[in-house]
Amino acid sequence: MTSSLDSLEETAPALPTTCGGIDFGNPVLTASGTFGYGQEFDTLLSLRSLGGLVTKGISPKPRFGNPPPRICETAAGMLNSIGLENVGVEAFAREKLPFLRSCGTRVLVNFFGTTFDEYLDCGARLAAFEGVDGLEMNVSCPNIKAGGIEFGRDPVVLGDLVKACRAVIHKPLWVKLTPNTSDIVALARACADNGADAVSVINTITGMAIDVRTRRPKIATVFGGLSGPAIKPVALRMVYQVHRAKIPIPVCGIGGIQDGTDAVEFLLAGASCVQVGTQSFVDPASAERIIREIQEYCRAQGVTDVRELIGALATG
Amino acid sequence: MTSSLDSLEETAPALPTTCGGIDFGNPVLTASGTFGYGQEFDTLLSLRSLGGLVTKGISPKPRFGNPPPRICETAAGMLNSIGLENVGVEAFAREKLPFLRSCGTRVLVNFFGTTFDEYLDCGARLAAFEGVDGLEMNVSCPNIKAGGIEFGRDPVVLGDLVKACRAVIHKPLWVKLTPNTSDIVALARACADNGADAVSVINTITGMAIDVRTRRPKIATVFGGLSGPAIKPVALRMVYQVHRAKIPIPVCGIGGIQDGTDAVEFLLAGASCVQVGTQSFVDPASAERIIREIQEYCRAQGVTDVRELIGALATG
Amino acid sequence: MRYFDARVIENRSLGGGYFVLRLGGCEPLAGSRPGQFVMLRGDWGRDPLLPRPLSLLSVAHEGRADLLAKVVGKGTALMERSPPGSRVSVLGPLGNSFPVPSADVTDLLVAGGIGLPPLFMQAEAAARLGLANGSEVLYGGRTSRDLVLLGEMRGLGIALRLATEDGSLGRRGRVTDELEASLERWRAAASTQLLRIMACGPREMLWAVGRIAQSHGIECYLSMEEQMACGIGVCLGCAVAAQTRPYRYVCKDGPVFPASEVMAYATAASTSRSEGGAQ
Amino acid sequence: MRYFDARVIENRSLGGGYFVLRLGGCEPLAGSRPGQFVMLRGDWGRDPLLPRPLSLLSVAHEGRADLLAKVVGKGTALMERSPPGSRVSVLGPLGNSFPVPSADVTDLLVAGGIGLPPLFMQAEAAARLGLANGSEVLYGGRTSRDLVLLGEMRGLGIALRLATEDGSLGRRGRVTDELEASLERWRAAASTQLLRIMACGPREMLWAVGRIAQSHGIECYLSMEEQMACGIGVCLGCAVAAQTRPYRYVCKDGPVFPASEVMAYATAASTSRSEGGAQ
Ligand SMILES: Cc1cc2nc3c(=O)[nH]c(=O)nc-3n(C[C@H](O)[C@H](O)[C@H](O)COP(=O)(O)OP(=O)(O)OC[C@H]3O[C@@H](n4cnc5c(N)ncnc54)[C@H](O)[C@@H]3O)c2cc1C
Ligand SMILES: Cc1cc2nc3c(=O)[nH]c(=O)nc-3n(C[C@H](O)[C@H](O)[C@H](O)COP(=O)(O)OP(=O)(O)OC[C@H]3O[C@@H](n4cnc5c(N)ncnc54)[C@H](O)[C@@H]3O)c2cc1C
Ligand SMILES: Cc1cc2nc3c(=O)[nH]c(=O)nc-3n(C[C@H](O)[C@H](O)[C@H](O)COP(=O)(O)O)c2cc1C
Ligand SMILES: Cc1cc2nc3c(=O)[nH]c(=O)nc-3n(C[C@H](O)[C@H](O)[C@H](O)COP(=O)(O)O)c2cc1C
Ligand code: FES
Ligand code: FES
Repeated sequence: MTSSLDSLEETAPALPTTCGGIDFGNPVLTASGTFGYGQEFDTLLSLRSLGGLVTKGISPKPRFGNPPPRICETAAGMLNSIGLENVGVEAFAREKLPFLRSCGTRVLVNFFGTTFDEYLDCGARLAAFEGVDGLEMNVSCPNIKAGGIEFGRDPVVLGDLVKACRAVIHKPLWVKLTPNTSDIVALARACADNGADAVSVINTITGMAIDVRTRRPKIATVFGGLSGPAIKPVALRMVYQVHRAKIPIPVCGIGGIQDGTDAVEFLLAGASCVQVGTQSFVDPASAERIIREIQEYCRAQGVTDVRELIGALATG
Repeated sequence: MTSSLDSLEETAPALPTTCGGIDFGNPVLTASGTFGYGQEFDTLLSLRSLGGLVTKGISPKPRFGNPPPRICETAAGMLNSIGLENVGVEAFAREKLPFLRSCGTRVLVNFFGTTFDEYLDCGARLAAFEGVDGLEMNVSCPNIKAGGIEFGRDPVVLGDLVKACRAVIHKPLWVKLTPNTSDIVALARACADNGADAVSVINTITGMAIDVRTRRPKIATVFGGLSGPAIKPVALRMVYQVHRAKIPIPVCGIGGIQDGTDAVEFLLAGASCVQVGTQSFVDPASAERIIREIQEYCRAQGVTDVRELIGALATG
Repeated sequence: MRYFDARVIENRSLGGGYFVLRLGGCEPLAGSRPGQFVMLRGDWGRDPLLPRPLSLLSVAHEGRADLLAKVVGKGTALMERSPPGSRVSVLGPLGNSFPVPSADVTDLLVAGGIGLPPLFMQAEAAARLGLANGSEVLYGGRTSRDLVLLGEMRGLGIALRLATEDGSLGRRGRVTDELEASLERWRAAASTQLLRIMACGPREMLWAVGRIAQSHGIECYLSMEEQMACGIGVCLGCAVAAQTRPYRYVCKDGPVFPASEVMAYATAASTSRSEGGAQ
Repeated sequence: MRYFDARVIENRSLGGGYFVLRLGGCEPLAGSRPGQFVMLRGDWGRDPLLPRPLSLLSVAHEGRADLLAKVVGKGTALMERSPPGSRVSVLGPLGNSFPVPSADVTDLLVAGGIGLPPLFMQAEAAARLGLANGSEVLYGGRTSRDLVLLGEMRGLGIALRLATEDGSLGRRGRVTDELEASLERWRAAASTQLLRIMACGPREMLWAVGRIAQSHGIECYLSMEEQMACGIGVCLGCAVAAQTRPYRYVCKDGPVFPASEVMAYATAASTSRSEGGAQ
């Protein structure tokens, strides 16, 4: 209660935020597929300092993924076509979850299936585990029964999938939207209308690169997902579109975040929290640095609670 | 007929190509909105060396465009929201066309309207001018009568627009597709089915950026079009998707081309020619350099005719 | 206007993030006029992507050209680190220029911070015409570190009035205070000599200078800045929001504008902004 | 494994695009083993974006580490131009290593071009254990300019057999010809000493080495390269297409693999490639 303490409190902004039914110590999470199962980063940054982490996407059974080459660099970005390789639900629970339970940060498990049933099965099983704070549905997966079209492209299919999953998942359920759409708001609305707790915006944008020497695609599967700073303007636009449409569930902003300024842009555009993806490859300690930079921004701008920034874009 | 001449001819690859009813001396054009009306570049490169140029988009009447700020830089790209500012058909014919007629390269005029009637009116008047080799329809414009949704987003609307324009335009008619879609092939097909001669793939991707200091959008109109190397993987993917779908009209590839290698990637993916956009700001002489670099690539690879490269991607 | 390669001959740090780049190989810039600028890009890959506009500070014989820049972001930071020998591409000279110095007119050259280069070059032009003592440079910055090239300007024989916000050099206050004081002096001297104001600096300063000029009925030219992509009038990115339509462009109608033409901006910029189509 | 900042102490050009970066501040690399690598990134903005994998050439006391690299693209070009004092971020040591030299075994260390570093470090390790004369380095390149650090290797007291495709230094031909010749010599000598092959270099060379080892029934280790993003097993980008499933990763299961495990690649890579979902 001394005045010096008071003034200290005044200068340190409050960082806690809430998104999709989960309380986070700060708004910075790490993105699925770019942070392994957490443990890999244990010596590189303080996992406890993170708002949360999202695991690699899990499917009911282990998957081996696509043949190499699987990644290539592009201008301010990269393409990947890992092919949703993962250890499967069982191995995840056995080998990865014990560490995650004790790592001191919020854990969202990203999951997917290739049929409705796989989604339900996988989601329900994952939600039942202690130590899983929430689930993030990756709907950018080919729907085997519908000719390989992604589940997440059609608002109707997406709504049905979310509704079905919602019924069996009794934990916070986020849905990660694909940017390969002409109407991100329709996708977000389908999620909100069918009981999702939040939307994660965005997954990778489908892209391609060619090795002119061999005349072959640089990625064995021809197409890959574009991520990194290159996509930030598109991601930010989609977050803002969803926010502006007053979809009644919060948004987690993802795409090309490299520093605190990028993260603040997403918050201003309407994201309640953000995820750092490709940047963890560029600089494995970046998520922790980004938290510090958000804090510095708040101090410099006289923002006492980071939540003041959410949707605070000035227009008009 | 001396042997030295023969061998010279052997090493110089043939560059002429045809796309959408127009013969070009080589496959490199400059993109609409990034090359003014040609004259501005007269002292910066040899206009004759170009395959062709595409003018700034023309509307029936002059337009003043959007308030500033109109552009900002992003990671390996830029956003623009010029607001389709242009001098209008009449001033174009009076002030710009005489130079274009004599500049020694193919001239495509990019055009648009805000209603069907404006498109027809504008297209028909432009097509009637001598010195206009072809028209490129920009369909990424808000349709005033349909609540501001872009004409080019819905394949049905797009098909109707193309059909109507086709009926009154008796010159090669290209349609420039928007990448803000979940199905570029459906858009290309709508163009082919309704009489377009080629599709230009792609226009800018809608994006956004925020100045965190002022908390305002960096572009006055909030949204802008993303161009530059950042979008190349997306553009290339869309060109390849259209090519692979065996749409019966050729593709002109556009998006993030910086050098000969980039251009060759587009040709391999199925483009019959390419357009250089933002790169003309980075290096105003780049289109000419890119032609040289394609030539060098062909020499190094033993390609005697640049058309051998079109769609020559090796897969499987 | 030409597009060519030049080389850094010397890169002189002036402290406070300011530096003078001396370029060689700039023969195409011969005959450039004060106020004109170049688009400059180093050999630095795609980050940043676009060239940066920089005003000419001085253009000498044998292809030598000087630029004065300040580190504010990535591009200027990379320039500051360019060692002698670095290759840069240059597009220029671009844009229009300040009115030519004249014996009949006293020019008050008002520079705020990094707005100095075009006014320095204007002062140099005046000196060449033997008119340096007919003009004054009024130069303001945050602190003394923001006031650079003072010796060079004194060497031109031009009167130099300084202002810093923290009072560390010259008058404590803004350069516009110095401008008011100058005008006061001229009025007190009851001189019949015509006055003209030319200014370059932060936008707020330009509006203030413009308002002062307006209130005194003095001819005034402002050198404006906007984000630029092409520098040659094709991208239409650098529109100045004046009330006149069609828009005017910093790169091809400017960067120097009669104050009366652009003063409307201050209002225009605060009107509501609609969302519109791209391009 | 740690992520830390280091500084370039010396940047020595060896000609032909090869250069040795000597880094200071690499205490976390103490104890690194031959074959291990680091992910390295300079202070160069977003172009290129990802760090680059480089094998360790040598790690000494007081935080000194040497890397040998060759300019092949943007990242290596920027490294080559990094003056002493430049800051680099380093993640490492990463990956596994070659088997430890042993008095019972003669190691044939086969290096192709820029594949030298891990084998150089292995030779250095052998020398430290007093086993340098139990091993040979077989080193091949296009021309004599591709064979670097020869003096340093001779200094280790290890036998050095060279091959160049143009015959400008050592045997005219490929390093695999040299390997065949070596094996021939060993066979002729009717030695009972166990032989072991370790190799790093272009992929085609590795397959050739692997086939030779197979045909002679000799234990063989290949150090592989794949495109990498993370270097620590999380992006799953650096999968090696061996016939075994699940995939193995260069960064965490390698870069050194028993040849038998990865030889399948040559075939696997030519099987048809289906289009699949992203990530
Ligand atoms: C006609 C003209 C002439 C100019 N002459 C000079 C000159 O002689 N010397 C000089 O140092 N600068 C000059 N400038 C400004 C200079 O172009 C910018 O400072 C430069 O482009 C910034 O590039 P950057 O990559 O360092 O910063 P960026 O990374 O692009 O921007 C960094 C920060 O600076 C801000 N910023 C960007 N541009 C400007 C600007 N124009 N003014 C203020 N803040 C800006 C950005 O919003 C951002 O916050 C001139 C500009 C114009 C239009
Ligand atoms: C485990 C490991 C250890 C390595 N150790 C070393 C080392 O000690 N010294 C060294 O010089 N290099 C080493 N490399 C290779 C080095 O990582 C690449 O040369 C480097 O990443 C290229 O980066 P760049 O930006 O210069 O080229 P890019 O611009 O990325 O590529 C330029 C061209 O080189 C090709 N290329 C890219 N990577 C490779 C590659 N790995 N091999 C051959 N061609 C490639 C690209 O396809 C492209 O055509 C190692 C690679 C791995 C995986
Ligand atoms: C190598 C890699 C693997 C990824 N794997 C997944 C995944 O399994 N599930 C998922 O929903 N998103 C996955 N993503 C997408 C990221 O979580 C993120 O949405 C995307 O990369 C955009 O963010 P960024 O630009 O910050 O990387 C992956 C991305 C990369 C680069
Ligand atoms: C400043 C600017 C203005 C543009 N104006 C137009 C236009 O008027 N009509 C049009 O069809 N495309 C326009 N475009 C889009 C380009 O022609 C091109 O499709 C796009 O920039 C992608 O190519 P790039 O990455 O090579 O720039 C414009 C692009 C830019 C950057
Ligand atoms: S900078 Fe392009 S029009 Fe002025
Ligand atoms: S480089 Fe990421 S898993 Fe190996």
